[in-house]
Amino acid sequence: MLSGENIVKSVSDLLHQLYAMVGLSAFKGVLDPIVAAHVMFGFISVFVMFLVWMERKVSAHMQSRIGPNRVGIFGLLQTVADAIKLTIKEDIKPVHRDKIPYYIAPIIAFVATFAGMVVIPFDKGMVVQDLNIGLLYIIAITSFTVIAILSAGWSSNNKFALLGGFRSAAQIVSYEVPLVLSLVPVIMMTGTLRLGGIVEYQSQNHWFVLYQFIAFFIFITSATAEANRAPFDIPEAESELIGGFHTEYSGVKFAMFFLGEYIAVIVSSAVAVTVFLGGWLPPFAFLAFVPGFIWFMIKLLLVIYLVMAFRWTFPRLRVDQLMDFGWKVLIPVAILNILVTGFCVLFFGKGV
Amino acid sequence: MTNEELKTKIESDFKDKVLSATISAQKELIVVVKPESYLFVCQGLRDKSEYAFQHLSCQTAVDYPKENKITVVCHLWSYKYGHQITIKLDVDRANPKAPTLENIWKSANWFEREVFDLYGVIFEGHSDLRRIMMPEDYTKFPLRKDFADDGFIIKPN
Amino acid sequence: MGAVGHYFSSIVMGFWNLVIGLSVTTKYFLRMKTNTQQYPEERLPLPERSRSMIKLIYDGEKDQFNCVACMMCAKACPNSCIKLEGVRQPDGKRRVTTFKLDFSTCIFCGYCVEACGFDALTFVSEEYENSVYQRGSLLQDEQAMKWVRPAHLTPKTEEPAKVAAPAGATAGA
Amino acid sequence: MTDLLLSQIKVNDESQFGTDDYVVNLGPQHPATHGVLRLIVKLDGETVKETIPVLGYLHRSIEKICENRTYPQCITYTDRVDYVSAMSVNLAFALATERLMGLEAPPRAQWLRMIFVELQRLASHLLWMGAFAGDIGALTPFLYGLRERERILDLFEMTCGQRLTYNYIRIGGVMIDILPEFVPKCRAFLDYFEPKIAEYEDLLTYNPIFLERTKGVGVITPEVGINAGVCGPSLRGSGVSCDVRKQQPYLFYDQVKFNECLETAGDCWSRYKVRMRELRESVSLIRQCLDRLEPGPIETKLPPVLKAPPASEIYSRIESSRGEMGIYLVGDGTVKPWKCKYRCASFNNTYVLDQLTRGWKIADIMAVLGSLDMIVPEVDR
Repeated sequence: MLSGENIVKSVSDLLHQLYAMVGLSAFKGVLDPIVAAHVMFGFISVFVMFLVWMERKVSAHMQSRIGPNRVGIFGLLQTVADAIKLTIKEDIKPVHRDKIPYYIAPIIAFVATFAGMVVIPFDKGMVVQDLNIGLLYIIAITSFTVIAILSAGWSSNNKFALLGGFRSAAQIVSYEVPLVLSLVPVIMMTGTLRLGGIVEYQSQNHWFVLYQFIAFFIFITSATAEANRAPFDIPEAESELIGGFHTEYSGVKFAMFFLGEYIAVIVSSAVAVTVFLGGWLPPFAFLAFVPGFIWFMIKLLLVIYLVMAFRWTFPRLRVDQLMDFGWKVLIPVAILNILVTGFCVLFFGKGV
Repeated sequence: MTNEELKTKIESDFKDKVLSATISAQKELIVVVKPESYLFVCQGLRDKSEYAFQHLSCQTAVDYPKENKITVVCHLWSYKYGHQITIKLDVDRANPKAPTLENIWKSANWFEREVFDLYGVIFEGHSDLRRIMMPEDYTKFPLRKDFADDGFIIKPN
Repeated sequence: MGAVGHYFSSIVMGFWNLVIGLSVTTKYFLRMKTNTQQYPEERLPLPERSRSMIKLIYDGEKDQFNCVACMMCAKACPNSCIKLEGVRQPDGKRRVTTFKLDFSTCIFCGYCVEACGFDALTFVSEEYENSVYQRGSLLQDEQAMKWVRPAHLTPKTEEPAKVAAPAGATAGA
Repeated sequence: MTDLLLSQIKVNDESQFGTDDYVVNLGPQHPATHGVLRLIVKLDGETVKETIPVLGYLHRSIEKICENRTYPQCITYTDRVDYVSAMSVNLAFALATERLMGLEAPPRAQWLRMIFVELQRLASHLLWMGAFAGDIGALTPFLYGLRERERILDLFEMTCGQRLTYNYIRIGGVMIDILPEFVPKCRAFLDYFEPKIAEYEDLLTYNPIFLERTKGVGVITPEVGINAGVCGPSLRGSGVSCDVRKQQPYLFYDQVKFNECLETAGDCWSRYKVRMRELRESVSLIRQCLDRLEPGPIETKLPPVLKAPPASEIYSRIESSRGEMGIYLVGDGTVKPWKCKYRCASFNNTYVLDQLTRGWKIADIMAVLGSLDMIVPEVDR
């Protein structure tokens, strides 16, 4: 039967045979993660390209336009063309930049978000490393982007970029709190931080979105804010700060910021799918013949569509209102949610 | 209030402060005021409740090189009564100076900057008399009739 | 309803209004109806009155321009972008010899066409791709502006010289 | 290079620990200033301390040009004064000239003018709505607004052949009569358009983020607004009845029924509401005008040479899409105006920007600027 577990198993068997052929069996433990990272990178690159295309198509149809349709069928290769353009264009650098942070920032922005993909289970067993602190790891690693954005804003020696960097620092730090708080009830109910374990818990019960709709809403909102997406895109607010922190970046460096933003969207949507929407589980038991990773991708795309719809529907919040919203709405509601969940767990046991 | 009533009222209220008050062929009330009583008349027109010209609709200037004068023209409008009046003040063309209306109507700030920019009329007491349309290092006053044509203006055939 | 109730009701109402907004965009997304014209492939026919290109009408039968170089168009032009010369023909009528229109300063106001009393200038709505690679190409002469009226188009019955505006404009010289 | 420049900066002991304003230049090239308006903004963190508008980047000396053109030729330049609602400026100049010379357009021309000016108001407000929403961060309404605006421009193009600079409303009438199919097409458009307004309102009006961004932001009190010369929908948002169509009716505005849209709060949201309500009012106005359109001549018989009476002057006002549009003409007995002044709504509305944004955040500059509906060519002329 076609399932993620079987695919991973056969691929790793094949790899191990390959190692044995070239006499590298002893380095199995080192080579496996490298191969996995490359596979993940390839997947992510293609998926981001698809997402960029999808975003442009979604926005186009929302606005009764056509969107990209010149390169490839339905313009599918448009992003490839854009990527080529970005890599071969001139890299314009401000003269008075602070050199080291200026170069490191895009790398951090990309790596920090990309590293989050390690613990995402696409299917049962189809995961690079199912850490037992998976949720904690993702939250920790993705908040590295604030360093990238702040250093990009600082080092560009541009007033708009600096404003964008400061805004981003305040924003990401504030929204980290509701993000974590919205996940706490789930952890309380499942008793595990391992993403695979959370999905397995949902396979025995219902999806968490049924119990924890409020937590789901809070998570999506703060994840959108974490990824600097509209309506929380104040660090790069186009109509105010032109490009925000990446005003002075061009070429490949800009592409890495761009990639980082989309990977952040993927990671946070994937966590939302895993934690609240049952991960690889089919919505009904009789649909189980469809492989799990396909269900995962369908759910992932639906969540990403939601995030895109936010961007193309809503106005942008002001910086102080953004803070108000985070601290005065999301955090109290999240704490209330934790309390209610705590009482439920106490009185009804883990199964609610 | 019709223009005629307004005219008689202004003539009686500001007897020695107004040079002339006429109703033009286009049925507009035009009042030419004496330079020294310009501010007084404007203040009165705004503050007296029977006039209530709260709105400075437009302020500009007209250049008359033959008569050697620049006329500063204000068009006032009353939202309360719906009447209109034109206030004129003649200033010397060689040494154009006029009191500012900025303290009466805020909107005069930019209007007067524009008149200063394009006609060179200096508004005494203005808080921020800088060029507004032309570059700050520009020396000429383009809307004066003797403005040297630097080749910028295409004359029609 | 106290402050707490107001707090929660405002959150719920706000959420509901967000959903209404999302439903509008999602409706358009699902409908997939586009308003785009894919220009080089799809060309819209411009309305007949469209002021897109000025042409000098050439009479194929008589092998001459209709223009008699009366200068009405040049006088009506607010930007003085029309320069023309004419010469008296042996048959006693003036005919245009050179006609130059500088499209870089032309604003397509239509006064020249309205001023023309001899059916010599016209707007052609079919030719609207007027961009050129060199600025100099915008200065067109009578050969570039030559246009033979197709048989299906009839000369305008309305007398253009009656139109009010250029009457005053002619005196502008 | 860097070191050289850094070494030139002298460290002043007194100012070493002092604070300085964070000065940013919004514009002349900036996505939110709708063209080439330049704002020098002094910031304290995110908070605006002062906004200094710098004008003149789009100054084309239209007033000087008009002094060198005949009256009909000036009409072509009025198109460029406010190219988003060119019909209104056309009308303003035509009316001013007619009043200066004692002419009057025939009834059919007047009704046509009303139809086109109100259509232009729709088009202008649609573009404004999109740009305002775009300034605040919602990008989709812009496309929706432009989509409907295109249909209006199609109607214009069908009638007068141009989509942006029409030169349609002339002295003594209009340029050309409408086509027979114009009236049904216009009615069809209005029927199509009216439900769309509800759609825009769904997207924006009660959206909590939009409310947060616009409610209570940039409040113009009636006193400040009147004194600073704010006009049009921007002042009507403060509850001041200032519609020239009601106050000094021109054309046949005294013969049709319409409400002056007034809101009382004076903030960005009120200005938005006023304009959205004006969309509906304009639709009903156009319907009434279409009903009352009767056959007849479209222009008066003009003298062969249009000359203003000597030493004549006129100040004529209309309500353009942006507010009070005044034309001051001085005639000297020749074919050219001695003086031609355009009093534009945007000029005064931009003046008040500094007062409205002090103490607010930098993002509010865009909200306020957008809600004032300023357009740079009209400010700079």
